[in-house]
Amino acid sequence: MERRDFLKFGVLTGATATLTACEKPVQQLVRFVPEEDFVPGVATWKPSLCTLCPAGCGVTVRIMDGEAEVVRNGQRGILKMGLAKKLEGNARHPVNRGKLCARGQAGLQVTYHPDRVSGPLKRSSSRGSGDFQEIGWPEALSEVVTKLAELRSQQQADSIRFVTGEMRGHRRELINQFLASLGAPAAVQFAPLDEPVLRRANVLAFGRAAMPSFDLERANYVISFGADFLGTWNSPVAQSIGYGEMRRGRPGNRGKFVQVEQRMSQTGANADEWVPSSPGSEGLLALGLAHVIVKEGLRSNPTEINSSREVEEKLKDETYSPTQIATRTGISANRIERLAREMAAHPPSIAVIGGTPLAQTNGLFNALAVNLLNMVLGSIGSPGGMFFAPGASTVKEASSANQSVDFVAQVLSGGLENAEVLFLDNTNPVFAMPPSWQVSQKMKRTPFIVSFGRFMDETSVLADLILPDHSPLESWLDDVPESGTSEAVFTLAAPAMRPLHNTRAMPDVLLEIAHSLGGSVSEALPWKTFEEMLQASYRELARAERCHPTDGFEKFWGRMLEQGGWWDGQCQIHSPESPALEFQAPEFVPPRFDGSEQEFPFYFQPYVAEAFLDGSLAHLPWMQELPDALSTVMWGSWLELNPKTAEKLQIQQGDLIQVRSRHGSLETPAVLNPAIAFDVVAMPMGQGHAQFGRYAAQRGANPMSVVAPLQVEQVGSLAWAATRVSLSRTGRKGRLSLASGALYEQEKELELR
Amino acid sequence: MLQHRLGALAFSLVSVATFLLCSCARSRSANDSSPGSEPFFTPAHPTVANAVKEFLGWRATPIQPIAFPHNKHIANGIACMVCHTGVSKGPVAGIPSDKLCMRCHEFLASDRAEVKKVAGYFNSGLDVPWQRVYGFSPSAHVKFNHAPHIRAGVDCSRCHGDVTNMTVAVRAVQINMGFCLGCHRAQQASTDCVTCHF
Amino acid sequence: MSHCWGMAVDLDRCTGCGACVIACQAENNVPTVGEEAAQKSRTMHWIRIERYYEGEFPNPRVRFRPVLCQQCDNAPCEPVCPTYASYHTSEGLNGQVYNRCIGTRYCANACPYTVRTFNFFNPVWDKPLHLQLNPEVSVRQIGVMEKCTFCIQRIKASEIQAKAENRALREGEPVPACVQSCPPKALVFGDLNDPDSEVSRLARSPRGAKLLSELGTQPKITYLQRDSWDGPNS
Amino acid sequence: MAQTAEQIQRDLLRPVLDPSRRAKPVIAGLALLVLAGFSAWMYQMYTGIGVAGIRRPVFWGFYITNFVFWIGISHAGTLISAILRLSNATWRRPITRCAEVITVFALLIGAMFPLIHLGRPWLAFWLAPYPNQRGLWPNYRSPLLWDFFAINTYLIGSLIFLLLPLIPDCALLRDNVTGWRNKLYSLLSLGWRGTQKQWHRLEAAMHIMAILIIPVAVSVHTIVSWDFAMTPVPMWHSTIFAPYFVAGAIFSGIAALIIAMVFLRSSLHLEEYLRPECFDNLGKLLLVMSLLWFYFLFAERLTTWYGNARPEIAVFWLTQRGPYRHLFWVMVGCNFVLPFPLLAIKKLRTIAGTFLASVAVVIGMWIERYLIIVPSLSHKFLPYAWGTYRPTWVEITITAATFCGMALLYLLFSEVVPVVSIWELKAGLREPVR
Repeated sequence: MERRDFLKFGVLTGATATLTACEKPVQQLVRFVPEEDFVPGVATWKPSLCTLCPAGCGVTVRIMDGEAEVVRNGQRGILKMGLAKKLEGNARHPVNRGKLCARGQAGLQVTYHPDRVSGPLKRSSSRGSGDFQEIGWPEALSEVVTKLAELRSQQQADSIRFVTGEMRGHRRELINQFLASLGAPAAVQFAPLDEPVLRRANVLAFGRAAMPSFDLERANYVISFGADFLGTWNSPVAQSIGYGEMRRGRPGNRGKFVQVEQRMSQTGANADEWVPSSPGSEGLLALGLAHVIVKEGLRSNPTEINSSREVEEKLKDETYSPTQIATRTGISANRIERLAREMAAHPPSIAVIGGTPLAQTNGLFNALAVNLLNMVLGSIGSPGGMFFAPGASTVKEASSANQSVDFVAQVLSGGLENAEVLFLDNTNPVFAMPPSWQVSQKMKRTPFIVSFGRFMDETSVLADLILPDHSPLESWLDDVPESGTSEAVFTLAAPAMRPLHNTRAMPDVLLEIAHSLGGSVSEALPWKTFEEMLQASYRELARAERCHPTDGFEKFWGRMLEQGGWWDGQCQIHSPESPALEFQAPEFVPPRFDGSEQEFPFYFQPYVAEAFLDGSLAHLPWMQELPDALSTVMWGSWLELNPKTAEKLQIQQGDLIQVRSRHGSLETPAVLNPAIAFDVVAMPMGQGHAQFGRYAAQRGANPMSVVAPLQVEQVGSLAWAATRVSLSRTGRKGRLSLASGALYEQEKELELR
Repeated sequence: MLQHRLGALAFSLVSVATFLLCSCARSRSANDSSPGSEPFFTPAHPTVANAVKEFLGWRATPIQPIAFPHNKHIANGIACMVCHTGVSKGPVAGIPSDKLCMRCHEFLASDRAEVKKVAGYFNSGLDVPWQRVYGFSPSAHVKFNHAPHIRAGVDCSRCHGDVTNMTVAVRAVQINMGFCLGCHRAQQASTDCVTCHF
Repeated sequence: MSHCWGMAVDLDRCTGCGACVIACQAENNVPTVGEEAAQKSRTMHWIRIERYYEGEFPNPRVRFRPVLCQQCDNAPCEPVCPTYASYHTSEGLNGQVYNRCIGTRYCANACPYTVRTFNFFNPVWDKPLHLQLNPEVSVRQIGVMEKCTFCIQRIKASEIQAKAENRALREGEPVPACVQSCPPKALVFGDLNDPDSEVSRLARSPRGAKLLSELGTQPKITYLQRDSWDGPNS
Repeated sequence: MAQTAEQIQRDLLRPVLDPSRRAKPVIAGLALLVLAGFSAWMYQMYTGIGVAGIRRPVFWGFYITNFVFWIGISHAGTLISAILRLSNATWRRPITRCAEVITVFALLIGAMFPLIHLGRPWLAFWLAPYPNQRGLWPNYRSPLLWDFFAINTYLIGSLIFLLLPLIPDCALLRDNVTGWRNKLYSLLSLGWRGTQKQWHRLEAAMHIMAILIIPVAVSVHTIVSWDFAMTPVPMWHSTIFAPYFVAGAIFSGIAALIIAMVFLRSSLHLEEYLRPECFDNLGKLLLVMSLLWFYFLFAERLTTWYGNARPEIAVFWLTQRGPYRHLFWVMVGCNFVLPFPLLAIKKLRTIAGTFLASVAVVIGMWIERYLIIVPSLSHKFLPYAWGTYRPTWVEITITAATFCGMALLYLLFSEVVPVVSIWELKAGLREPVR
């Protein structure tokens, strides 16, 4: 069954089912876990779901009885309740199989963060000042309801904007239904970790707007173009599990792994061979490899497509021959030939692309070229190859999968200024977009902004009303992982603990608003609570479950909650669909960079930080103090440059450097990295928050403040790796906390810090 | 304990004098002495006096928010494990939530002043802030596990005294490491440090 | 049968992701110290992932190596402690008895692996972050040395559980937090006294080596060296 | 040698019976600085040992440097005076007490440092073996425990060695003062009447103590060196450490003695008693120790360099060429390059010359202790865990305060008892000059 169909089912039947159940609007929206008798001092494990990144790993929460200091009915006191103590991977979950990354485990601190918004807030002075006053939920909700009713009566519902972060499952479904019932445009997603370029390329190549999955366990050769797939990209836990098996899981058969990038990532650090091609030439290199394989007739089991012959002819063109592309890619012809022969000789091979190459202006070309390389290698849908998870979105959703692009379009076309009401959920565009797009200024002109933020971040601080959401551990959650599994997976989780603060689950709040609005809106959303909506939807799944006849919905539901969702290896809905029939070999487009080479001699490559991702985890103290894998920096931001470059510029480790582009400048300490190209400097994303709690605010610098507002051609998303910068010394030392005392183990290196 | 104190005094004037002055090492200001009101949690002693008392092994008698009569409940045939549910299952015996109290006291003796107090907490959605009677100081770094002791047939009264005759529980047995070791040696249970200290 | 807990670290699997670091921090109430203390390298992590570069651009390489207490059989930290705070447990682990520690820091100097961390101040958790603290592990106080315990609380809990059920410990029981979390399964834990356990098997691997074996500390952690690729069947 | 017994008694009792007013502000100033150090220590106890600059991996810093330094200084006294007594060198008569006092005070100060440096100093009594309900004893395998016993033994021994020859002088004072001071000196003189039997017993006891104290003193610094040498830390784990430390201790002890004597000489007008030949003789001794020290340093450095073992060579280069190179060469300058000509050339071996050399040696030896401790710890076996160390104001204040404390104690002592032994000088009058 397709996810899309399932959701449709659920929603439909939900609507009919609740016609009878819908008595009157519920009063009590704050819902707790049913009273449980915890044995004091004995841990209970409850399944939940990690929402910190798009991978959608299943987790189990270690719950123990404890005493929380809480405020109840205005009275401060203690409350004995089940408290989450630790997050571990859900051993039965097909994506992460009991494992969990550092970030996922630190998700615990989201719930217990001292700077969570603990109740609804209303802006009390000018926008952006950060002054808010506490108000009650009834007042807060009535304010939203009044505003929406007013807009509806004036036929202006189309001026309602709803911006969400990475969002799947019924939460998104509810938002969209809510908006549809109001007559408002669909929600726009702004998720910097999303890869709209790759989705677009996958639509063109395979007819799937989804992120790919990789059968690394069975692969013998993996070449990755910039994808930090063991660290932060796509489904890192699933990929790390596969990587481990590729390395040592098959006695006597250790797969080779090649990484193509300019700055060694955590993933690149594990490569057998590290290929520093020049920025933006990754696609060309991929075509060069394909050229050799096709020309030398090394294809063993190519993926057949209708246009195979034309593509092959085109690939054989001399423009892609190793000698022709050697200069542009910076990789010698011999090496390209050797790599091509190696990967053809050791199938199954996979090519992966992600991160920086997709954030060049020619990102779409790079992605398409790698897709083509995969076809030539015959890795589409075959064991040890790449495939699409059964839950992944289909081409039908191509447009909605491009939503982060839509947000850029919204910003650029004045969509934000025209909005009357703006809802924000789990997204922080003010922080993650280059200042030259003036998101903040544009938002300030929106008359009414409602944020569901759990934390006061750069975007929420602009809101008129903050209706804080529960933390994930306090919420009903469901998700359909998009990649990292070959099984059909629906992750479902009940709240693992009772709410600590006076917060409410965003879906419940939406439902309550809908009911207060009454009329057609209320009818379209008949469920009292989000839990009810989930139950109604999953009732359909229980009916449609083909492999095992179930013994009634209650048992099915109970089983789902107990194991953390529904999945079945037997029920594999096999994905590799035939590639798009008319797929053409892409034409090489050279990358463009902002700024001249003379004035701005360095390529500036921001990268997704292992600890903070796009910055959404910078508020967690565990993540701040986790030494970065390569630079080993804690509690700050930094700029990586090659020691030789540094020597030339007379820069030493820890010197405060000014980084300047055509669009802005920032200051950050220098960190020497022997594994970065001489003309590239790199900087982690995620620091430089102005707001976002005590651990993140006023710490480090945000690389976005120098990023040029270039867009990826034919896609429109931000090309965040296409900026050139210049460096200058400030003459001061920066604040730098390094975990490592030395770069090398063997050499007589005496210089410290 | 006596030897402990004698040893402390015997050692040297310097250590005791300096200790009396300032043996409580703290990382923040100690002005605020009421525990629980600080915006942070730390295992530090809240005051110097507190540190001195702990060093010398003096413990204040806990003052309970409600004068709970153990004897009456036991006389009514309620076994220890009815309320201290965790004692045979895990490390902690546990003090019950007021929800358990209200299971009976919603109807029973609901007019008594102390029971009304329980109901007051219950109705406000909070729990009774019971004070620990036993328990170890954080600086003992001890992890005691009830269940194996119950399984080994150690009677509750061995460590908690004769609770049948107590109203509010009092510390009837002075539990220190010598007390634990005495029994462990006699029973040939492990006396490895990490059996309890981790 | 008595146990001899040991670990194998497969450096060919380790990706340097840091999951073990946070798993340990969450399990063992390891505090965060803040930027100022971090600058003085006073972080408290019980396990760290060492990163070493080799060579230079354009042919750099990086090696990761998770380093935690090696639980040496012949541990330099133990004899130097004047109060037996650092001592050899009956199961052969390097015990650290916090309440017996007076803070000479001698053990930390003697430890060639630099895996011991010291509470220079009392740890502090901004409320309500303290609700995450694991009640099964002590919150250490100022002036006390601490280090990896192989999750002794999990070992003890498993042993108590097995005893209550009147059975022997099963393979895969107990599991320290770092091992539990490791996505590429680089960390393997088990009983070295059981020759059939996975950890014993890995400890016998020809790729296996002890860290600083020349010092004769006889660690219970075996590092399986990273391999290189030179053909399909290497 | 024109003094008479009366003159000696008058000159040497004067500082005690009629203390100079000029000393008062100096005492007050020193006391204030000591108080500052004490406050810094209290602050450290209250806030936590973290206010010191120690960190991972340099867990020992200034405090242990001071500990080793002061224990080293303490070797001045007892050892020198015991050797000179046993060899019956006549020029020792005016200096033995100066030296013995240094020992006691330096030991007291030195022994404070392990306490100051503890993470939980209030539990230091756990080092003492006493029966307790926990059934726990200290770990006799730990060099720190050996230290505990060695230092206590040495302290008790030195105190006896100081107090024994004080008895006749205290009796003298007892007979010259009234009031509470009379009571004090009566107590200290232990009923001394000056009978033949008492003189005989005193001589015998001093002889026994002089013989006993030498092995104790040697063992103390040997054990201090073993605090380091017993651990597998690069450059610490060395067989040369014990003699190296003992030699260094005597070296710095003699230097401290010379400095103390110069101050006493000028402030108490003892020019007649602390004569240039004392300085000349001590200067020669210092020269020998300087050469010995340099020999040890050379031997230590050469073997490390030649051996070229990886962890050791890292520390070696760290001090030779790395960030500690300046300190290293200052140390060599202070301990050898400067003192050698000053002490070897007879013309320069004056009071001023030996004083200058001694000041240099004390500074140099402090740096030597620092360079033994810090670089080795900062570069242990795994380079990832390498680190640095920088002292904080707390450590610097406490360190400075101990130097002031030494001066203060010395000053006060010189006002309580004669710093030059009266009866020994008187006895010297009776015997022919050798």
